[in-house]
Amino acid sequence: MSEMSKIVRTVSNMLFPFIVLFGIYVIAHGHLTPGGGFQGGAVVASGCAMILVAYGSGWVFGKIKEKRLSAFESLGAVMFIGVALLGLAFSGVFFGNFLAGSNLLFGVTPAVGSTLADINTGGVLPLMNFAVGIKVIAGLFVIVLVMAYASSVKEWK
Amino acid sequence: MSFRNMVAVILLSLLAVFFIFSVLLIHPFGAPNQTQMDDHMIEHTQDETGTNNGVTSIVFDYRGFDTLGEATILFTAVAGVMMIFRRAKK
Amino acid sequence: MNILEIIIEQSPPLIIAIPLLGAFLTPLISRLSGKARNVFVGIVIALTGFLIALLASDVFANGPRTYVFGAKNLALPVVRILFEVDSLSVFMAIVTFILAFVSLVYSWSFMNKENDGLDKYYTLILLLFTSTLGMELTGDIFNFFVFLEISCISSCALIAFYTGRGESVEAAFKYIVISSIGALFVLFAIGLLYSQYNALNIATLAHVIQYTFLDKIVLMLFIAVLGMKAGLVPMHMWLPDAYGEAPSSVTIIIIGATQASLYGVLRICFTLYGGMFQNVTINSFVIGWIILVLAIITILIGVIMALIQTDFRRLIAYAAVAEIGYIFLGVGVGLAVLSNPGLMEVGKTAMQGGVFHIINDSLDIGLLFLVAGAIYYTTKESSLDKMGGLARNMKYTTIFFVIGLLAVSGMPPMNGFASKLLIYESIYQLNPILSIIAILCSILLLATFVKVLHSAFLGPKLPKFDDVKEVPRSMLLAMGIIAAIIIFFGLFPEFVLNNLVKPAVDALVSNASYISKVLGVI
Amino acid sequence: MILNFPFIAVVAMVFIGLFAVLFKRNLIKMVIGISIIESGVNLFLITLGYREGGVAPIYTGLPAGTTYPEGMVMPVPQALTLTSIVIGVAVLALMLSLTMHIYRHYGTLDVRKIRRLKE
Repeated sequence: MSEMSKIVRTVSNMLFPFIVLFGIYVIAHGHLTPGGGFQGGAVVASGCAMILVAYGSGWVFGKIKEKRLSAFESLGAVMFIGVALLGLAFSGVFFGNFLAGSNLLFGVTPAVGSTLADINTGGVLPLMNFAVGIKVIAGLFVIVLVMAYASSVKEWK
Repeated sequence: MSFRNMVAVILLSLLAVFFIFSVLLIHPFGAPNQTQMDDHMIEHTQDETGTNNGVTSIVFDYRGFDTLGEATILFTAVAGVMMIFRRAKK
Repeated sequence: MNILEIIIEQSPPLIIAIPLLGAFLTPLISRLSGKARNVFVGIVIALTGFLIALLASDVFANGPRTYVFGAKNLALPVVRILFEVDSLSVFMAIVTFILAFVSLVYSWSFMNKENDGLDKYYTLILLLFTSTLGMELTGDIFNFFVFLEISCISSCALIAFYTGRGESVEAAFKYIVISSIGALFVLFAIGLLYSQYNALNIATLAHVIQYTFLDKIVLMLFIAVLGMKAGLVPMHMWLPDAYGEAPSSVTIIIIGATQASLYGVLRICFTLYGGMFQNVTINSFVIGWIILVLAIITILIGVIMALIQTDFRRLIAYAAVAEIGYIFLGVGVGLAVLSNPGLMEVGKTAMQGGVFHIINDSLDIGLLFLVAGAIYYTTKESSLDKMGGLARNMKYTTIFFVIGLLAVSGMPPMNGFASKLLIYESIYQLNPILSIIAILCSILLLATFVKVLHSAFLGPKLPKFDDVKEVPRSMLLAMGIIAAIIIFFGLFPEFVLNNLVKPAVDALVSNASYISKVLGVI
Repeated sequence: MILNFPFIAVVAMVFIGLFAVLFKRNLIKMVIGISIIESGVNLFLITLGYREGGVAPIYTGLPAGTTYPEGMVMPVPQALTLTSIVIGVAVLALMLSLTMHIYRHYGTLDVRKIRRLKE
């Protein structure tokens, strides 16, 4: 896909930070407000796809090789299953929520019923949200990038 | 209409009978007839998983293993697409 | 609680977590070197096999074992996902492990000519292995659907491995279209069950189900979709294309995935709807006969189409369709006859024949595909009329082909004979015509493969095959492992029958122990 | 009858999708058909979990006076639909990349022509 006009590129430049900020907010507050790893990751991936459309797959491909993005995605996946295995190590059960109720990170248990949002709750969930968020951002962006670049290459080896 | 379309039409109409019956016999739209599993999850989402969001507590704690499967699905799709396009380079 | 007991107690989730972690790490490790990646994937699969063996010894010794994810004790109503491992799921896990290990050993050298895309190839092999194990161990329907979907996507990507050839991409597209529509209908059926009983756990549903009209629709949808994924006749068109176009080391693991769909049919018919045999006898007889008729048509179509094929791998694919027909024959008799007490024994022997044939069929068809892959590796040739006189310089492959040939058509020294004999015996009591058709088709299968033996291996020496050397050692090792298991099963069928197959069938026939393990009631 | 209207919409979407897959010859139209079936089944799952006058099962800023669990919509179908949506994305990505390959290899997207070129 070739480049778009200058206007589109500058507007997408201005919009991109806000989209990424909103996506990270949705990921971080997954256990309090509607949202979570998948939804926030999809928001950030759509921002990246906007940049891809504005700047063309050649430029983006020069900037980020899909090898590094796939490494990011593997990192997110290993973090997610690592947190689950930590649950096995600490609380004796695979996917055990060993942080809920402990005084470590995110340990506070909210009062039952309608309460104000306290980010320090949720136990393992914010970590899992974060891991899945990385994974979805890198995964969806790689899919869009590879398909866009493949359609622009004239002759496949 | 070729033979293939004839078979497809018969198959489609047979399936339609199944689906229409199942939709008519299902519980009315706003009134589920059994909700014991969901009520347990709504009541205990805060003390058992420590989260305010009922859906996220299910996605990552009560049925967290499904989400691991789901993350694997996304990982498989990315690995599949990258393998299919491994030769599409300059 | 010494170390071994802790490992056994934690083994169900670890059997899924270790290969999954391996699959996630493979892209990172393959950036080091190809050798490191091959060794890493080998270690991961061997470790999983060790855990499966441990779990199998424990489950065969003291009954089904459940594992709840996320909480130590099981709270009722069953809210969390739990793994329910009984002897049938462990038996299937052993089958899947053997096929995956052999495929890995085979692809070490089968894939050394491919220069790129190998790290994704091994990742997808591990993911297909994990999802097949997940389908067999899980006790939760939606979890079964999620693993079914992972096996669909990863096997579709693996079928399209030779992207240069149009046929394999087209076969992969046909496979993913049929599989995803089927999976969506399975999701619709799960929604129907959830709306009525508000439960997703198989044991809870089996305890609570009342066979309303909706449940009959759900049963029909499950049998139709999982039967299609297993290769039953009306929707088997994808199987010859998928098996024929995929690289042979991939085809073996896809055979494992197909057997897992077949396990899904068994689990749904016998455990979820098992209560149906006690009170409503008409249904199980009707469903049994539907499956029997479909099985007989599958065998007939599989054998007849195999006779007229010219492409080696498509011929074996149609033979695989016929073999799956034999398994469904055993299962169909079991379903039809298990309800009236008079023929209970016949139903049990039929089920034993069917379940025993699952492992025999996957080993025999797997060996034949390995041989076809070996020929494709050396001669880049897949159609039979262009081959000839390969026996001279590929001696071992020919021996393995003869073993596979005898095993598939159920000749005495090989394992196919024991299970097919059980199936013929039990069907004869139900309806002699069916068993006669089954025996005739088995002989036709033998004729097909003797024709292949003559045209591909014997016959005059073709000049263009002079420089053909024997395949590398690791491919011969893979074929040797399967041939050894086939001969061992063929010579000592009683050993396998008593230790592996009988407990699996007992676990299947009565779902009371399955339900009471979870609900502690009854 | 009006009460079950969403379920009738589900059946309609499923059959529009099935019609597209079975009768359309263009590959991309088949892929669109499968996406329609997929969104139909997702709609079915979500409508299963609705409770009359229910609120989203989130305790942050809960409107005053909502009694839980009766006043809240059932959360399990929403989690199942999240998984089904991600499956839809994965299957769609794979099918479209295969379609791109078939187009590059055969030059056409017409199912019947591809079958003829294959022999």
